[in-house]
Amino acid sequence: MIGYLIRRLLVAVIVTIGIAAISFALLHALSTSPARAVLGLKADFKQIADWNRTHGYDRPLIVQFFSYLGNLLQLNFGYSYKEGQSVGALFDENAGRSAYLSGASLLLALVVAIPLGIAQAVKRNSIGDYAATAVTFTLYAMPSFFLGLILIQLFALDLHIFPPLVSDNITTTWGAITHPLQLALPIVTLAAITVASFSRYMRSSALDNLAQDYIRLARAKGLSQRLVLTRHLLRNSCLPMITLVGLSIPSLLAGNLLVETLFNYQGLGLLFYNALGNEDYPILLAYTVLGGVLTVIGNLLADVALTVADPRIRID
Amino acid sequence: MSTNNAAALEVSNLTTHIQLTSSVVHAVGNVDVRIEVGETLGLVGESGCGKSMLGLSILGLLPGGGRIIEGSIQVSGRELVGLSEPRMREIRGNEVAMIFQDSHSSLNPTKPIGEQVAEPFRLHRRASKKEALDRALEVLELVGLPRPHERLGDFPHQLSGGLRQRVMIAIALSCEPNVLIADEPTTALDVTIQAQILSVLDGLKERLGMATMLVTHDMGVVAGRSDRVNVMYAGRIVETAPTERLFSSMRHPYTQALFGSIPKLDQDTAKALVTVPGLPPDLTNPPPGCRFAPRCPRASAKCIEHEPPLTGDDPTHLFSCWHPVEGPATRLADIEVRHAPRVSERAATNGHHLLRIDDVVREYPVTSGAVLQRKVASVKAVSGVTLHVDAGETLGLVGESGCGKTTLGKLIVGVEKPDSGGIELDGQAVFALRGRSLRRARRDLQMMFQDPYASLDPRMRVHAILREPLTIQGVGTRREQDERITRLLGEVGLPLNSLERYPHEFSGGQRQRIALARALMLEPKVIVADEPVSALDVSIRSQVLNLMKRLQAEHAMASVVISHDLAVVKYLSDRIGVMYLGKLVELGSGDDIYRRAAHPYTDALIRTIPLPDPARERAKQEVAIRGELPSPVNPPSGCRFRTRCPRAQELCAEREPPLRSFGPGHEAACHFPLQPAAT
Amino acid sequence: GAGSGVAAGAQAHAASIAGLYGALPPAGAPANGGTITIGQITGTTPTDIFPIVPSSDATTGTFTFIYNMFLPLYNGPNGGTPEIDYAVSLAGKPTFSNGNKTVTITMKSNFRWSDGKPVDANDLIFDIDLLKAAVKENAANWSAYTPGLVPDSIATIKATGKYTIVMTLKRAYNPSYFLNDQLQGNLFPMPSTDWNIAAANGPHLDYTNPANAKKIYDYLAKVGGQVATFASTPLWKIVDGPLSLTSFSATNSSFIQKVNPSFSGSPKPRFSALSTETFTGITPQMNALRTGTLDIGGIDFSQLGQVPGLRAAGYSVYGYPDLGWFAALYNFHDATNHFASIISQLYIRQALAELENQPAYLQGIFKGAGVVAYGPIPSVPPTPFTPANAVHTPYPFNPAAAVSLLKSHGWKVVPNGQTTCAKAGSGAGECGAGIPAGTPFKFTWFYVPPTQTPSSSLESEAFASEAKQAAGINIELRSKTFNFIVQNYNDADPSDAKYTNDWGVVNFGGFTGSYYPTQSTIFDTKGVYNTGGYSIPMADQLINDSLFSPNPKAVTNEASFLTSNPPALFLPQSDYIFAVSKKVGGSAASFLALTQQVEFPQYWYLTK
Amino acid sequence: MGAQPLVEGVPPLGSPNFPSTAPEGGEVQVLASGWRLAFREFMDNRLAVAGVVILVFFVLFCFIGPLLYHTNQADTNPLITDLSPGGSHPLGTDDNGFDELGRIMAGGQTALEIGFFSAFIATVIGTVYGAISGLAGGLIDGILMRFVDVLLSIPFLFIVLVLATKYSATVVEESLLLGLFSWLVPARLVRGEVLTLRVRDFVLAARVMGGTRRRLVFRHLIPNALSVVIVNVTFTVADSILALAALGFLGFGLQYPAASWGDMLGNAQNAVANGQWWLVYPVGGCLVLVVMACNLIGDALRDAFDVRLRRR
Ligand SMILES: Nc1ncnc2c1ncn2[C@@H]1O[C@H](COP(=O)(O)OP(=O)(O)OP(=O)(O)O)[C@@H](O)[C@H]1O
Ligand SMILES: Nc1ncnc2c1ncn2[C@@H]1O[C@H](COP(=O)(O)OP(=O)(O)OP(=O)(O)O)[C@@H](O)[C@H]1O
Ligand SMILES: [Mg+2]
Ligand SMILES: [Mg+2]
Repeated sequence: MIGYLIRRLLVAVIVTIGIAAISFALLHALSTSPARAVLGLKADFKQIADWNRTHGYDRPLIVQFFSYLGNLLQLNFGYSYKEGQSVGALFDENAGRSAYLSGASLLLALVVAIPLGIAQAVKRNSIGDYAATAVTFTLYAMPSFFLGLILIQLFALDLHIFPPLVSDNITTTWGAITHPLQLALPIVTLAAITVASFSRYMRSSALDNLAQDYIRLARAKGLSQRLVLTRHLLRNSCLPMITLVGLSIPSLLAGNLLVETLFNYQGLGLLFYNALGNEDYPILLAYTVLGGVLTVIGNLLADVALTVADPRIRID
Repeated sequence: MSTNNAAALEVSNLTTHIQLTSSVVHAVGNVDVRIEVGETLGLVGESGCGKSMLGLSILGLLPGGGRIIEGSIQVSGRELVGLSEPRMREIRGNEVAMIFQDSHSSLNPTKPIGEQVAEPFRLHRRASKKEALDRALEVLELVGLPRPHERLGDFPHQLSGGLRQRVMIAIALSCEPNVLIADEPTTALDVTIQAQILSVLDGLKERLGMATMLVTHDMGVVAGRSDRVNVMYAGRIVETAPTERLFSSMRHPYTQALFGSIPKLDQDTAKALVTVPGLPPDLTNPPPGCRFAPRCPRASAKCIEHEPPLTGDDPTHLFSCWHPVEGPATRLADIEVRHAPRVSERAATNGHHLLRIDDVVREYPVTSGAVLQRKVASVKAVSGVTLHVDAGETLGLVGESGCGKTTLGKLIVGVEKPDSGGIELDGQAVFALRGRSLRRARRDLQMMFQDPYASLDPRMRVHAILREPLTIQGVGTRREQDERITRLLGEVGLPLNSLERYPHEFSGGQRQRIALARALMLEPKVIVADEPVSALDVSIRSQVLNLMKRLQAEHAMASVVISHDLAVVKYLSDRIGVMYLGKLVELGSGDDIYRRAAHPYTDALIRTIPLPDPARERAKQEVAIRGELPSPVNPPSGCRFRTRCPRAQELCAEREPPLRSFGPGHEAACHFPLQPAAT
Repeated sequence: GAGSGVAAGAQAHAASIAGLYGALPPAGAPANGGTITIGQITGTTPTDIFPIVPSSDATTGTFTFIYNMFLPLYNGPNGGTPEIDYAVSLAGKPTFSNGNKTVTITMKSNFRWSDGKPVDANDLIFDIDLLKAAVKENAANWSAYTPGLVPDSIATIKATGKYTIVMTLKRAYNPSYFLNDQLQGNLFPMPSTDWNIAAANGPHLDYTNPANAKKIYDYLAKVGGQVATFASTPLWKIVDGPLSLTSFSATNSSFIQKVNPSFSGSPKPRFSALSTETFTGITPQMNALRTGTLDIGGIDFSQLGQVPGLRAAGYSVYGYPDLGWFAALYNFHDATNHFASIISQLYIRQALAELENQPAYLQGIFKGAGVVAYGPIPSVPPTPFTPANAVHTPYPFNPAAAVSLLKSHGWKVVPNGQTTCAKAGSGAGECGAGIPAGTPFKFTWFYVPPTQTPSSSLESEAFASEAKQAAGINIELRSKTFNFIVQNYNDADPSDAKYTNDWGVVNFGGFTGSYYPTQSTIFDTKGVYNTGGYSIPMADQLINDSLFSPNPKAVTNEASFLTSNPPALFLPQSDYIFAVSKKVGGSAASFLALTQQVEFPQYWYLTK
Repeated sequence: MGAQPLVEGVPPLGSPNFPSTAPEGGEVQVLASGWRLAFREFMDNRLAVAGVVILVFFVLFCFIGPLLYHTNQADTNPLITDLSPGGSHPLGTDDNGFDELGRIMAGGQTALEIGFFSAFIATVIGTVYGAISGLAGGLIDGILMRFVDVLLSIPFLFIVLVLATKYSATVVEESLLLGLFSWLVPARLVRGEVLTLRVRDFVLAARVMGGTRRRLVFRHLIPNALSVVIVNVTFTVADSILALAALGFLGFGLQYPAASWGDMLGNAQNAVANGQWWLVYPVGGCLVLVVMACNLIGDALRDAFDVRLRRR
């Protein structure tokens, strides 16, 4: 197990370096230095060139990349001149709330999708199954901002049940946790889309498992439907979900981006969005790399979790 | 049948349908089954005839859309049809238990087996976890799971197929049911393991006194194990009789055909097997009269119109046929050879060997690592096999699953490369060839695969499939190619309109015919047939066997027939090689192997094969072979069979036995053979 | 000028202010205490607290934030009018003497820092000394800096009394220019006896020594840029404005400023705190307004459909333009399709202007919330410098005239097709110098992405449609951020072989200038913002006059010339629109000042 | 064939001495051909049929519709902006003065074009890449797949967004942008498929006959991997249209005068708040329907192909 972990970690590190390289190359192609952001509009090209020289932005790309990589290793993500803070500090401030948003919506999605998928599989081809399928397909086809928009209009502006946006007084993660009403709509928006895809997977995974003889055997033992489902079907059908959750990190991050923008929720996604508008490349680069690293870690964790959850997967 | 006390299981006039979107499967029709306490009832029939549905009907576990239309099911006098679901649950696993066919998918992969075995006991006996686990231990011991203490926490995938099946049985037994339905409990297992499992079941029946319904498609399995046999065809019971009686004097033509279509070890290999033409009927639209009529050689107009009732003069022997037969078929046809001389006439060709396999070794590396695939171990699939095949001769290869038969076959046709050793065709080393000449050489080596569904490209029409070898080899003009295709299609007995069809539109037997035609297309010198009939139903199997036998002769080619079924191999081959864990342990003529086996493994193999002969089956005493096949990654030292050999001694672990001669053409590799070696 | 008589008048005639959109909030009956909430949008939030703001932090948000705590020497505007309001300034009107080379500033004596020390002449000198140190280090250190102007233009500065400063200038300036552009808004007296340190709790240094000034500046600039410590740094607690900072969220830049109890100006604020809340965009801010959780918030013209709802929810909605301009700048260097030669022709720019239907834009795009603008000075707000042609354009919308103008200059006009030059040459009836026959009239036009400024795209698209339909002028629209334009065309050395200059027009928005609307640095040949390279000797001369001649009408002449010889296609001046809850009252002038992007919170209060 | 009379006098069917038209292997059931079987299975799935109907409807609506319903979608008109539905504008006009119904047609054209074009690009690249990787195996496969891992780990939307700040003006640019970052999934699928197909018996059979590598690839592997690819195309189309919507919403959509549904939704927030429902819900509904249709079709196709290969 330790050997396996070390090997997986090694691969993860290589992948991470790859991610950093590709992101760096792409972003460098778009902007070579933050000189303009620092010096303002009045600066002329000579001042820009001077600044680049003194700050190392005239070095060969590969040298710049390695110094960037070196900084990354020291957890130095660069400095946003636009925001006047180091990118690391910005991440520090925002990561908790974003993680909470993602985490809560992911949890909600799982809590809804797993029973829903199983119920659909068990009651396959019933009216309920068709209805749930129709709803999930509709949700799945919906851009998250569009769904959020509809929810805001309906539940906040028309029915006044939830606030239409997250108050900016919520500046801490704890604040976000203690104001469930404020975050209800964003969490539901994110979760709804995730539920749509998760429940489809869950349904087909449950269907696959339902067709297995061990379910029949469980019934033949005299177990009630409830026990068959909870004791035998649930765990086995959930196994693919572990991988799926690991794989869903990029789309969760993307969802955060859209939902945070829509609901005025200060988080990493919003930071990224603002950086896009400001062309604040240090933030764009750092968040892209961070997203990649999170994905790698997510997949790694999923794999490890799967080896724990699924006895069939043996690790030498 | 007028006992006062209730039978353990009494099913009468049971009809079960399965509703599909636009059709209804008449899976079980007006079936009567009665099993007394302590009795074993054999239920035989081909795939799809409704055996499983019958079992599931009894348990009330029919698949979606399944419904009992009419009839009654009584267990110890208690009616089950119409019972509420909670009541039914009390019956399941408690009074009636079932063992499923596929031990691989029948156990929950993520639960330790101890828990799974304990589960019914906890449920029905309201036992505590501890009590239930104790009980699990008890039954696991009962079914002969070695060292059950250590295994309670194991997961199903950590057990071999045979052990898993034992666990399944333990689950069924944990509440000591009155009725056990064993649905093909051994179909997926090797013969050696099958024998072990069957004897476990037998022992248990005696000890627990339960009624058993043993479902199988193998006449041999029921012969020795059951008191009575029911033969099922297309959802009906067509004949029921005490076992001896059925085998000696069956009345239904279907039973007769079923019996006659199995190659037997003592079969006259010159005679054809009995075949049943055509396919079983589609149960969504069964024929109105006798369901067997469309395939029955004796069918009359009456048969097609009126369904015969299940009757008989003797109340213990009932059958449903208007034109019953009397016992097994007596006169069997000779193999028809149309153009070529008979096999036996050409067997004695002198001179050099057509195909020589010299000490070939093939090991598959076991790798690990995402990018750099490091080799961490190797599967010893074939370890130093030496063989030869002469022109026109058929060599059979038998052995348990995983012993390297397929690998050897692939080595012969050159799709696998040996790690060492050589293969020569007509004196020319195959693997020394390159490019064009290699392609040319491939013409002479063709292969037929085990799974007829997997070996034909599903995206190609039959015409393209058959033409492909000719196109690749650049043989003939288009016209000549088409001529040959039509000729061979006729020879394998397929209609011309097959050419425009896709493989999935054919039945298994038909696909195997296509595969055979394709293999013959290039008129190879050697054809390797890997388990050509394993995937086929009994009645279809004999069709293909007959066909192969005839074509072998007609085309005067040498062939290597691979199978785990000694009877099949013996029927088709002139000589037989027995393989064990990558080694050739014995080689000889059919009779050498069958009557004068020198190697204990060969002997055990022969003795474990279930024979469709109740008397001889009953006479078998103990299980001939213990344990399971060791891992080919770390095969035992010395003689690889020693771990399961009753005669093994220290020498066997130390030194590998060489092949020694036991007569002309008869060799075996054993330190302590069953007969003295020739000197 | 909220407190002055003008403000009272403005209130009385709120409805009759020309160009005012909607109605100003009623004064209401003042109550004491309470928190007023006001919205700001992410991206424009304060990033600096030290009044010498570097270029990278120069946003409206930063200035508003600072103005509330640190009063500028000369404060404004006066209601909606862009001029100094001496009532809220730290000094009275300066006097110019010695041929406009000596300026005497007399500061008011009643202003105190919150630690009780007076705001005096030394505090202004302290500011100037630090400015000198800042720009010497790097020109980008002070966003208002233009080389040669303040502080470079000040030869000597001396306190001649506790509250009197005399500056001698290196050359004579137009007094109006020097006062309204150089002195106004940019100079902040700073607590010279408290802030003259170069380290936390460090010794107080003599800032008149340039070396010390540099140390002090470096320290203050560094601390002033640290968002996270805005509210906790003791330095910034010493204020002379109506508010002082109590909390600032480094996360979303929301902040709370409470009333400075020792504020020495008048009136004294009645409410207790101003809370500036951050929104990620105009829509969340609007949602907050609609649900009544925000008292004051800006509104984009694209949200005007919601005004009735807002009014019903108890908000006053009003809008007013500020003194500045929006325009699509021509590039006089773009050689693609000889655009440089084409656009140099005045008749071409005249024709283009005649294709622009400003009234329609105002109606269709701005929904009435804006005013026409034909030159660098819009028709509204009124200024002493507004030329006549700011209100009556020389080139009114008239596609037919535009077409005949082109035809008369040798163009083959193909409406809805491609107009080409038929008669090359520079004579009468010919296209003009450097335009070969067959040259198509087509060019690229960059505009800011609609997410950043929706009007920019709508105007650009409307103009392109009209130009194509009526005159066969093909405009290829490209949405590009302003940064893109700057980075691609200004960062590189024009003499570099790889340098390209291939855009025809850029509509990135506009400029808001000082109260003295000269276009120096923008449309003079050497101007740093002269991206398009507009270079007309006459314009250079007039701009120079605006700065240096004593003629009070100089800037009017300049604006008049730039209107008739336009360096850009001037676009309507859109209003800054605000919604103010009925819960908040105050002087009309203070609400009008919001449209000039300045808060005068001391005039606000919660109503009973 | 071999079965002799079981009982004297009654000849067995199909034996040579019993002349029969039926060949001994039995008649072939006349089933449908492979594709037709899949088609039938597909048509049995009502949701899938609904998907096809929706998609066909929208293709007609977007591409034929403008021929019947003429609107000026090139020239803005500030004088008729934001009109509510009625009269000559059944769905009102947008903030540019474009007729919204006509705009939905025009925007649908580009959305569908971009969806399909980017899916096409992704599929071609993915198929070739995956096939090479799967066939090469070993170290090359390892390296190629690690590269895919790297790209797959970079959140798609981020990188596309960043690039969209520069390249998203035209249909071709946008398709390339989306296509160049969506080939990873098909590449993995095809590789997996090739890996399993490579050792399937029918491929071995072709090797036994001496078939060249090229033949294996083009005659056996690619045709058999095709169904996986086709299914993936539909999902990629759906995903691309959704990504397009996200780009539009965040302000990085197409350039005037082109518009896609995504861009039209870019201003949705305001339009909803302003009560201009006609600028949001019709186009949003269209987008959801088309994406849903693609997903339904993909889902059903997968089932249909599965069935065809399963049915025996
Ligand atoms: N879930 C199901 N839905 C519909 N039809 C089914 C289902 N399961 C089985 N059938 C049909 O019911 C009939 C009887 O099937 P059953 O499984 O009982 O056969 P069997 O004799 O057990 O065959 P095998 O030897 O292959 O297990 C077959 O025609 C089969 O096609
Ligand atoms: N491609 C392969 N890679 C790794 N191991 C393999 C491969 N093919 C076969 N083996 C292993 O080699 C051993 C022999 O396999 P082979 O298929 O030759 O056995 P077999 O006798 O044909 O068995 P069966 O009766 O199950 O077909 C088995 O343990 C098998 O797992
Ligand atoms: Mg069965
Ligand atoms: Mg095999």
